[in-house]
Amino acid sequence: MDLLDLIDAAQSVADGLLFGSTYALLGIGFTLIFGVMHKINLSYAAASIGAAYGSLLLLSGFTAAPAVIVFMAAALCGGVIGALVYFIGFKFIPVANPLATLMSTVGLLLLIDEIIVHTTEGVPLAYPALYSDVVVRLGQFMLRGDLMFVFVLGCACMVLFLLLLYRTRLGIATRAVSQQPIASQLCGISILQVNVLTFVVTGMLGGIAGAMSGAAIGMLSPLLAQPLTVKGLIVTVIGGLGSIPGAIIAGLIVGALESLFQFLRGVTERDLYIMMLLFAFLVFRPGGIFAKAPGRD
Amino acid sequence: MRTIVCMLVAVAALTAGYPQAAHGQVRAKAAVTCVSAGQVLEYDCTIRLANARSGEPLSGLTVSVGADMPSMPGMHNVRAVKATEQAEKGAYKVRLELEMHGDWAVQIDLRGAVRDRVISMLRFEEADVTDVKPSSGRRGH
Amino acid sequence: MDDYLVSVLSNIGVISFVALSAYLLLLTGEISFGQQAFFAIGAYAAGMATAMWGWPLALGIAWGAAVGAACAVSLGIPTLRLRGLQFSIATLAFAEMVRILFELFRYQVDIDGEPVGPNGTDGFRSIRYIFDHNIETFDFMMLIYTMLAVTLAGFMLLERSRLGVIFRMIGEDATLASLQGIAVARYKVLAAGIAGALAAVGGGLYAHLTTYVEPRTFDVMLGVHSLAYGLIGGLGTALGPLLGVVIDVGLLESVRLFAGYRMIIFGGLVALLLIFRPRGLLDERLVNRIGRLFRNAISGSTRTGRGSR
Amino acid sequence: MLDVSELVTTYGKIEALKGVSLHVAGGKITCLLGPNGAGKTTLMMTIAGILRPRRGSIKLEGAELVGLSPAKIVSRGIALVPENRLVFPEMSVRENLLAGAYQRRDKSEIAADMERMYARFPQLKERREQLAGTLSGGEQQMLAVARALMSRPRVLLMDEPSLGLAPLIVAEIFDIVAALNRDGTTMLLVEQNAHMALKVAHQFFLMEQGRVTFQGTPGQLAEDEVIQRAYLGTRRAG
Repeated sequence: MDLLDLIDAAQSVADGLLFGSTYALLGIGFTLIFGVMHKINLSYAAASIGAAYGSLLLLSGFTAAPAVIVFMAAALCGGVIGALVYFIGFKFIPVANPLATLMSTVGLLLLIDEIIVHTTEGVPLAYPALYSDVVVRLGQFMLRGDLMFVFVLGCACMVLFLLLLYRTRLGIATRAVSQQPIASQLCGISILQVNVLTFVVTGMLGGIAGAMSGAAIGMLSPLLAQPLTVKGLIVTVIGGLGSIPGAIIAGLIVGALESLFQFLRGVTERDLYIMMLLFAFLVFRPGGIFAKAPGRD
Repeated sequence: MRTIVCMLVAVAALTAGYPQAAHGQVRAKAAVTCVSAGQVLEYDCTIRLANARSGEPLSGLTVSVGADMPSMPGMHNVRAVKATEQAEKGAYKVRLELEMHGDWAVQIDLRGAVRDRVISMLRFEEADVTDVKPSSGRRGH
Repeated sequence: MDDYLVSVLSNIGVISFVALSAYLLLLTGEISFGQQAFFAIGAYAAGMATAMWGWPLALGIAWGAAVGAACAVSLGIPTLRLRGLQFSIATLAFAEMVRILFELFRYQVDIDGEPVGPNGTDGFRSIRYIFDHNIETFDFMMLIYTMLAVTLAGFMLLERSRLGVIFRMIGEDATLASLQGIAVARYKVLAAGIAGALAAVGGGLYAHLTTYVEPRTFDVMLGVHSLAYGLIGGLGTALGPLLGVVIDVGLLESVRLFAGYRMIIFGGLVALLLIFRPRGLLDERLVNRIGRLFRNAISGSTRTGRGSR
Repeated sequence: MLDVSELVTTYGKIEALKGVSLHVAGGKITCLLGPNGAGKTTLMMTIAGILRPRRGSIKLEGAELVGLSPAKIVSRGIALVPENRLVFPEMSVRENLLAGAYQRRDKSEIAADMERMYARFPQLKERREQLAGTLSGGEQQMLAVARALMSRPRVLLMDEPSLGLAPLIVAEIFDIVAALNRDGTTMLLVEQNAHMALKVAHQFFLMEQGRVTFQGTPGQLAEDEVIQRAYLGTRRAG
């Protein structure tokens, strides 16, 4: 490999790292719900794409709404969908049956996906790509404006989210419920309230992630739901179930590796290596990157 | 293990009765062109059938055309409709009503002098219909 | 019989195999999102056998089942110690790997002047066995259902056998089962192997039914659906997953009223049904009750029979 | 102050409480003794609202608590220090205390109470930024007590505070119980260690198999008898 290839490879890693912030947000959503409820919400990525679609719907009356509004609309839709998902797919499902909740979220995944397909007739819609004409050059490198925007937005969301989780009363309640549900009730924390708020907050993060992928690719398609679900799960597992820092790091790593593999081996083989990475993690380090004791549940 | 063995025996028994390898039958090939029929998700398709070997047009057949989405086996499939034969030799016409845009496997079943099934992969979009090209980057990120 | 009816019934039959495959694993307490991988392996293996190597159909499908079982066992061994969600995700990863490998898989031979065989993302066309051998679609449907009946009979036997009890015990509580001296690992691999073979048989039949397959046929949605069938239909008996398939492919598909909305209804149905019946329509309790009714009826009639003599 | 009457709580078809009545007097330490499986923890969880009773009533100064959510019960003035402490292991000592004050909104008062807790439990002050999971058993017990006190309870329920602790630490815990009571806290204490419990209690109840079988003041029954019944239950003539 000569120098030029090396630069191209580094370039693709950089691009992937920037886009990886989307995966990190999705990973946070998956992992937080798992942390609080010990359940996986498989409909999460589909709901995120749904929220991005929702933002288009909300703003359909306005031509060229400013970026901030688009993303806020996506977050709003995500929050609403999140609450709906909780009430349909979690609230009334018997807790003792882990299978039932998993499948109810699968049902919701199909439901959301199909509603999107049905309302759009499967046609991909253009999504406002932001700053796609901006290119920052650093010597041989160039950083794409739209990806940089996505990255900065993703980081901002993560910082806000971490502040919410570690610096507020709600954050304390959320962590308390995830660590010790009975004691948190004894402290006067309402589990229902925390659950709903968890779904709303992760829904908002997901909505922003959905809008970010729309903005980075330049369009929205229902076909995005499935790969994003799979990527989100991969990030969650590699990061360690329930670990928020793990999800962030894993999201960036998966983004970077995916882009690198695509550069080296092409788009078809790219996912093969990502899957192998996931598989290797599951078999040899099931607790994820930051596992305290590998092999333990 | 016993279950598997039982099953294998059954399959062997069931299919042993069928006549073996009857090669040299007529195989068909089809050229399909579709245009939007005006309505959303409705398409008029013209199918030109020919003998795969000799290239001779195949006429006088009963042709039914269905479609399903390869990405969802057994789901989203469209009930097969009969195609009507045209004046042009080997040409048949059919109107397809699909459920969504995207890649569809159009299934052409022939009955009569020739019995065969021909599959044609087409991408149906709002304005036009194209042949599906391999690895056209269906998946983005 | 109407062609359309034959095609819907054939679809139901074929999809039932994957549903049963997922169901068998559900019995042992594992949620697999990856049974479509073995469906794919069976489809490709059987298709290659008949279309490229000129094998008879029976041998082709048996070969597909064997390859499916072998792959399932070799997946089962490294994933044994994974539990719950991690197992599910591992199966998902495996299935996606298989799908991508088929996208890369090109192996064609020249038959009658045309290349035949798997061709990457273009898929594997011209699996023309039933046309080359003049098998009517109705007859092929009967073949599917005969095999399904044999499989169901196998399941009925399993439910009554020691093996079936062991599977359910492992499903209830693997730790407890191992304390009872059951070699949990071995039985889990066995269950995975049988499930792999079942899905592969379904795949083999599917390939010959539609005459073509392509990698994206076998994406996650298929696996997710096959799991959902067991859960809608119920985990109490092997008829449960079949009921699920019939509800989805049969009812929702065929009634044109639902056309297009079908998947929406299906998704909503899965989500809502689980609130009321977390183990499906035909759950263990209902099956038990029906079984008792039957036994009572039978013993009642024999008793009156004896009395009248 | 706290009146429990004819309380029945079931797990499925099994009645864990078969009509329990007891009275906790204001400003006093009431002790609940009894062998394992007598239903003491079930009673505590029912009072705190984690378990729902089938029948019966729980009244705090005349106001009914049955049917309220655990959160509402906390805000009415009942706090339970649960068995096995159940601190939030991945949260710091400070955050554990803040969680205890979750129902309160008076920020400056909460801060003042926090200082009071640190004054009462100096070990906790030293470790205020340490994760609770890394504390020793005795420190975790103190944290659990302090966390419960952060809600400013009118009645403090403690479920087996000495469980799994070294004798020296147990003595320390009972010193704290006595001191809290001197400051006016009403307490209902479940204890396996009858000897220690009788030392601090003003009044005690014996529970066996889901029923209250004796109530009185320490000294009313010989200590040997109490201990016998607290650990083994009444010997029934077979």
